[in-house]
Amino acid sequence: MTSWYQRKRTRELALVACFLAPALTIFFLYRLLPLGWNVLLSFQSWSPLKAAAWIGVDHYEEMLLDDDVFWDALTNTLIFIGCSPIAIALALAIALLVNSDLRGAAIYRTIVFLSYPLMTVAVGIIWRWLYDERGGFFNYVLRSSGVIDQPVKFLQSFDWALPCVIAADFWQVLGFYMIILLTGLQSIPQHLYEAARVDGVPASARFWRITLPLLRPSIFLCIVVGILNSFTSFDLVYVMTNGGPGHATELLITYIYKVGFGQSRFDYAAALTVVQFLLLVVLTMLANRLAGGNAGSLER
Amino acid sequence: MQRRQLLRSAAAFSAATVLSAPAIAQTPKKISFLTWNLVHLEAQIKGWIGGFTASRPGVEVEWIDKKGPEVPVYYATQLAAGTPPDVIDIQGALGLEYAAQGALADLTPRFAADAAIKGRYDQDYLANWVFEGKNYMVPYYVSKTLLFWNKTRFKEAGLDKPPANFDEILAAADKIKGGDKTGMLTLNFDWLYWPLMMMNGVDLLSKDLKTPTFKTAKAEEVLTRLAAATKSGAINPISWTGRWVEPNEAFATGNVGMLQAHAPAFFWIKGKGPWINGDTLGAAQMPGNWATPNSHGLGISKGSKQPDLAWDFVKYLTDSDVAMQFSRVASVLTGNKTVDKAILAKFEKDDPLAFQVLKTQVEHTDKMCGNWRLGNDSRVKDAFWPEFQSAMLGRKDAKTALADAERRVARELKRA
Amino acid sequence: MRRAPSWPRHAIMLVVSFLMLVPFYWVVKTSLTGENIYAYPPHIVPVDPHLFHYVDVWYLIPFPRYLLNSVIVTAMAICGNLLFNTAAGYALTKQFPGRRWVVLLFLSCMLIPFQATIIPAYLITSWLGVLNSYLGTALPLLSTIICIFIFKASFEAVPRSLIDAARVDGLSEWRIIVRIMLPLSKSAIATNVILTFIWSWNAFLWPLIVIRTSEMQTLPLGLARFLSVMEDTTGALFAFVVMVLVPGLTIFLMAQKEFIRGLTTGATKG
Amino acid sequence: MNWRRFLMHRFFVVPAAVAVLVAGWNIYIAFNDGGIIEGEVRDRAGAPVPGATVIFFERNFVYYQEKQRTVTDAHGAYRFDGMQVHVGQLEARTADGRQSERRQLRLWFRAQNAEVTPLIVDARRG
Repeated sequence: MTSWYQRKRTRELALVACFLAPALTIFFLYRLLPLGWNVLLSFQSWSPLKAAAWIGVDHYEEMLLDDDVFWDALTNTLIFIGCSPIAIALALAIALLVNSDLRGAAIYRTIVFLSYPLMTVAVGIIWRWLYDERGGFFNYVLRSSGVIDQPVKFLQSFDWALPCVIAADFWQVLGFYMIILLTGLQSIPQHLYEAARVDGVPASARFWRITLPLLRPSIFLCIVVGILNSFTSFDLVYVMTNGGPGHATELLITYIYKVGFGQSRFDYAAALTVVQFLLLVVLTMLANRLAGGNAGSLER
Repeated sequence: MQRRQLLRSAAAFSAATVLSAPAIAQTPKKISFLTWNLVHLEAQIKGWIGGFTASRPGVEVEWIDKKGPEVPVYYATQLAAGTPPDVIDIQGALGLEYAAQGALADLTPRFAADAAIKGRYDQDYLANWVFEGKNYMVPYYVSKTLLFWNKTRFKEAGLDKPPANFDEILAAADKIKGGDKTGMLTLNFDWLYWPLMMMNGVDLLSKDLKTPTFKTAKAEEVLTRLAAATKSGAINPISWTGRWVEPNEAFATGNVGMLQAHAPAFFWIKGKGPWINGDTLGAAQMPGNWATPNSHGLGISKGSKQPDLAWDFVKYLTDSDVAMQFSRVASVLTGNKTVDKAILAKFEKDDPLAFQVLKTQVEHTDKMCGNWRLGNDSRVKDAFWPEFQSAMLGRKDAKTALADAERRVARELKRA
Repeated sequence: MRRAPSWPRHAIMLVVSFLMLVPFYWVVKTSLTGENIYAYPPHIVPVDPHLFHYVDVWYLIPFPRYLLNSVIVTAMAICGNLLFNTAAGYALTKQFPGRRWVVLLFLSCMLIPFQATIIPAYLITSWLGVLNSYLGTALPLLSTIICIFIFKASFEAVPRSLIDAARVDGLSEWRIIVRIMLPLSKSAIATNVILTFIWSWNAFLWPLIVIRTSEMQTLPLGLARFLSVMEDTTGALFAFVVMVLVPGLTIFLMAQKEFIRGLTTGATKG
Repeated sequence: MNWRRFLMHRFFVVPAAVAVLVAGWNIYIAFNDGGIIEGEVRDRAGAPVPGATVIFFERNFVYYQEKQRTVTDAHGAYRFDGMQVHVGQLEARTADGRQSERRQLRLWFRAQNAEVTPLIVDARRG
């Protein structure tokens, strides 16, 4: 008896292994090995032509004590990730509006999603023009409507630059968030709402006690995409402000790119990569606990 | 399980790099040529390559072109993989950084063996790529900064000739400003703004490039005056925040008095500013004839499998007939003395204004500044520029900005 | 109960749509007129619009060749994604030791930024010998983690009874997937196709590194030709952006219905 | 999925429509790409101007460069052929110094046969 069960068990394990194998090889080759390479390199001083010399934690020391650009980039990245809940809230509001039995909801949904398939480099070019001090659209609207007389220097001012880049990123990613939340909304069984309505539960209470809890898995998915976004929007920051003015919009990912390829210091860039990876792991665990402890629906 | 897997994967990987034979099978006589954003000259470059391979049987030249910001990414990756392109076209100080890293082959012995070749080039431009006494690159196309002055704006302000010193620049800029008009604009990438400091006797580093020498009372005064001029609108703030498109666009609109930029900016602006002609735009040297060079050089990678063939290709590209065609189609000066003389003569006949502009590129080449032969130029630049910019935009006063800049530049020099 | 008035919702949605559409309008307008976008005052209505910038784009870069390369790379990425993600998603529905670790591994892989891993990724690709080839360009895109979890959830949504019945009839695992699982998660497939299409069609940095010759370049790499230092190509640049956008848009508009239902079973039923 | 429903399904209709459009356009191109550019030169009064030289300028990045020249026949008509271009400028000049304005020429595809509206030559110096 047991041998048949064992044979069935091992056959099933073999099947699982061979089903997982292709995806795992891709991630092993293109994610884990590079991460291993970066971790190994972050403890060495190496350049493409010099032999690697083990230097222990010098890079991390330099990063934490000496390098104030690192701290600027870290705070900017945290602000960037910290703002994604605002985008998620906005997307939730739009999803609620579009989800209701509004005529033409499909058209609104398509319009809001239109911006996602656009190349991020193109989004950077367009928004750099929108914010332009002279011929930009925002300044034109503000000046012609008399709200301001002198044009506002959006991307050139130290305190406006980061919010503007975040707004441009919202514009592109809002559609994707909306779609995720919209589908979450559409799968909440209607009878829950009927029952609540019959009991005279006000709309706001229905939202807080039915819609939001049942939407938690979709919100977790949005938060994870928001965290990923802090490095997929590398092209956006690179094209719009290239980290300027000064280091006001420098994200960790643009700083890694500048240190690695601009200054050809791959060992220091590897140390920065390791620190960024650890930061993102911590943030994902936090989001996981926030979204109900079991990584939402992703890992049940 | 994950930690063990991480270590196992890292060990397996380092083994992989050791035996990473280049996958591209190198046919016996093949070299690769990496250019910096010359994709619009595809037809001409393919023609020159055809001319080179036709006269040398069994030779192939693979041409790769990348946009400016992507050249370092591509070249660094190829270096790490051990298959660097044989001949590379690199801009300004980045060439010195690759030389310092040992990525470029030393050309001094080749010059010694072939004195006539070295004689071809303008010696001051050639000297830009001498690192620790060794030549690493030859000029491909050269330029340095000059002062464009908008004659109409100058006439409106009652002036008729370009400023002769720093005070006159600020005074002229102050007279011209007003409403949408601003007095002066400058490019700021790759130290192009440095003549403004040099004419006041402020240099970044000592002669031995070891100690920062810019924290002086004079420098403080210059920075304070520049910051005040920016605040008042005499100097257009785009000078400190723009890159390439924004400042050129602003000057092309016609309401900026002066622009400090190099010759390629002229051809870009000419396409955008219909108002530009001989009577509305003047080209002159900056006061004290100071100028920061921004040139492209050709170098040979040390990892090249065919160094002699690569050197032959470099000589072919920079000899007179190919260089002549290149300078005519791209309207650039090539650093090859005979070619530049001929192209200047042609422009003098066809386009007097362009002649005025290009003439400044070959005059006073002994007064170049902002071209320290540093192995870590981009790190020193990234240390100095944000502080200078903060001072210009009024976020820091000149004293603290210079103090912070000195601390960070000194650290970069120590770490080199 | 009186239905809530719909006009305030329409008003809000119109404002949101306006904000989303303004940049698009400007791209299309500039692609028609090619005027200097920094001139003040900007013209709201296009001044003598013409379609010839699109013709310029066709000839400034070898557009058909780049389009073909992009289509091949994207097709390979989509096939790879469907194959690998379905297999991995199905495997994750099974119970096996270390299953939690594999999921954590997948989650952590998602967090490794691609920009920082270019050099090792290039070394691996050159070690595999697929440099400057369609396979080399498509290899890192062959599997995406979000899609694996979407397939996992949609497979779990399939009622157990169906699977047991099929196993009783003696169907092999692979046939169970193809006969029962896949038809029921058609929407997850649509989601995967659209997301993979968008991510591989717009990939810029990886093709830039792995492709050497210009015949093998994909569409986004053609962008560099329009940011040239020499000439004013604003009109052609925005025409190029529109031409790169159109395929992604048509795929989304065609598969929109399935796309929405895909995320439904994916994100919440779990 | 019977055939009729498949044919009506949008995943078939849209690609098929695109294929038909592309094929039709290419057929049109095949018939019209002789690279012939012809037109007439007239003076302000509208009379044809024989013997005027017509210059074709080709775009070279920032400005236009002369590519080819021809002379109008007795009826004031000129004709370039084998022109592998999709954009350019045309200008007519007469022996006695009269000149037409520079006409911008934009074609839908390379070497499209084009019928250019008459170039008006008048005394104005270009």
